[in-house]
Amino acid sequence: MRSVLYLVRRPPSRAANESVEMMLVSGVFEQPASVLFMDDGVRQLPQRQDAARLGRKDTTKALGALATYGIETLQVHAPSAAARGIAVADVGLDVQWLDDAEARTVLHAADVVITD
Amino acid sequence: MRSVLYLVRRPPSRAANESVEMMLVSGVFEQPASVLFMDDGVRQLPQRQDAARLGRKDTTKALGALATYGIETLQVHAPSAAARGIAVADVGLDVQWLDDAEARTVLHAADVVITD
Amino acid sequence: MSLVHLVQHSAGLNSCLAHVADGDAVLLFGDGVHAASDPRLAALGIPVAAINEDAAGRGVAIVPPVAAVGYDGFVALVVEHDASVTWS
Amino acid sequence: MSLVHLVQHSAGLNSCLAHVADGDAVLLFGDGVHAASDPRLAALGIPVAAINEDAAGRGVAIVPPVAAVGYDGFVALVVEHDASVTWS
Amino acid sequence: MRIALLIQGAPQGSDAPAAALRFARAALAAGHRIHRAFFHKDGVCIANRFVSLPADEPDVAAEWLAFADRHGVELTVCVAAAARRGVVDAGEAARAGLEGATLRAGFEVAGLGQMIEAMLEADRTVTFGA
Amino acid sequence: MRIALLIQGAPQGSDAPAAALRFARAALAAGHRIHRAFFHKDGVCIANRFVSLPADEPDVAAEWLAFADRHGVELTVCVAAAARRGVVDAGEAARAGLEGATLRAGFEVAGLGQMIEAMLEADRTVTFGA
Repeated sequence: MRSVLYLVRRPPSRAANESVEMMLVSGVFEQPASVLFMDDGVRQLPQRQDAARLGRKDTTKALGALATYGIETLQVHAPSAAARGIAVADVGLDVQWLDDAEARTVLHAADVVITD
Repeated sequence: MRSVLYLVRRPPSRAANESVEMMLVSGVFEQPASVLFMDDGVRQLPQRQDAARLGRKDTTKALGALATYGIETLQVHAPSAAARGIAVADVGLDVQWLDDAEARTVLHAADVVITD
Repeated sequence: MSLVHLVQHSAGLNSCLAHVADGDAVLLFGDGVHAASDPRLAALGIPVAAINEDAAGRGVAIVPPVAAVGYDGFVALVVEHDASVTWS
Repeated sequence: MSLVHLVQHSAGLNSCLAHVADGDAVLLFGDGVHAASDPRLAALGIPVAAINEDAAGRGVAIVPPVAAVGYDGFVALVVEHDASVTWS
Repeated sequence: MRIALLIQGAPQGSDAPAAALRFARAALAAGHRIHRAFFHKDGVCIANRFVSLPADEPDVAAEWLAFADRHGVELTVCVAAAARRGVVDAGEAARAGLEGATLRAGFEVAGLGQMIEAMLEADRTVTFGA
Repeated sequence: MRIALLIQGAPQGSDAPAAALRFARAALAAGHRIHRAFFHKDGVCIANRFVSLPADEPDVAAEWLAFADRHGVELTVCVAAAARRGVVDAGEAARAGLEGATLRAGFEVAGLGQMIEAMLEADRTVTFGA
């Protein structure tokens, strides 16, 4: 079965939640799927977010549900997080931290890459 | 009558054409109005554009009509143009070239600033 | 005339910084709060504020020299300055 | 596996450049053609192309080392590489 | 003061309408008046009555309508921008040869001149971008 | 090769649907097949039948429909994304308590599973972002 990598490069938003919906459906299909957060996409990870105050659903909650749907590999491009002052302790989800070379490898390992 | 400055910071697009529509209507009201192109907004100025090939109206044509509607002051933030390799010769419209200090002055002279 | 610079996206801060003048103020709102930790804000010499609920919603901390304000503070800044410019 | 990097907005180029590998290619399309004059493209060591009609529509010149291609070239790059990544 | 609002972002793609509403509430609380809220570009999408949101997603359009109704604020969408995005009243639809209408009650369509007028009359104008 | 397209940008706000169409034409000309064109996020706005464009603005939706009709390509819009943006068929509208429909003939609504299936079956998948 063709593997898919969801590349998340945009900050939290309603449209970001729609990307998560796609990941969830992908999991239902038992398609090998993983997620890589990069650039402003890492802003979706801090657990302190209180999105209800902004009048939208909390993306982190949906991201937390991904594992339940069979998408267990959440990966973070560490340089993107560092550049935005996001530390390991800020991220409540179970994620793998990748350096540039590892992110490049992950990007080149998927049969399909879907961007947001 | 309150003067308005239209600050154009985005590249050509269909939405950019809608900003130009607003400028045209502004001119009809005989409101003192001027336009300042800055950042990627300067990409709207080169006359070599062939937007029909992209399936959209040519913004430069509409910009050329602004003078007819009483909006005669088109201003360009020169550092933005230089950073994007856009030279005086590329711009067919009659524009004023402003440096940082002049752009700052223009920005602070309007009663209302509308951004795109 | 004085301006309040409304930074709606963090990328807008770059342009904003080149065009501020004495008497102006900067307000970060929406995704603009992501710029709250930008070191250039400290050297700006004019007041900088960020909307606390927009920051909380994004998990962003507001620390000095940036002042945390509510939307009432947003309104006050708009009223106190002659005009506003949105950097989105 | 090899990737074709589809740069749809010029800002996407920054991220793209950090993640290319041997065997990859870069294609600038849509607003991505605005990056055609970026000096970093010359040092990349992999083929870089830009869609000529997207460039013409924006008044952008395509000069070496960037190759001008049509949408047929876009299709060829997608087919020749194992997967595509869009940097928008 | 009288404050005019120009809102250019859609509820799905932007925080603009939600932020503008919070601003409007705060402005009224401080004794100011919202002279007009004008929706332009993608901002007009707020006025599509066929929008149907999941129960757990807030309806910014409904919140704007409740606010406007309570405080007598006019919500205006640009007629040209709206037509391009499929937001039309019965008259606009008929002119385009279509039956029906998609404009949500409580929003009115008008030309950009309404925004220019609001801008001229108001003491302040604030843009909420896409 | 079979190529699946994922289109996330709206005709008004993005060049995505126009670029995707030019890609699709070139793909067919080169002997490939468009397995499905799936519209997600703001991309679904292409399927609003109430869109009414000035005569001098090209209708990308109409061009997509003509292409799809001629070459038997399926144009699918994500049902969830479409509902959020007021693009609904009669059934979806009725479920939301509304009469009428806004979906343009020639587009079909379907769940994201259709896109996942297309991705699994196709040899290549290309995303056209917002």
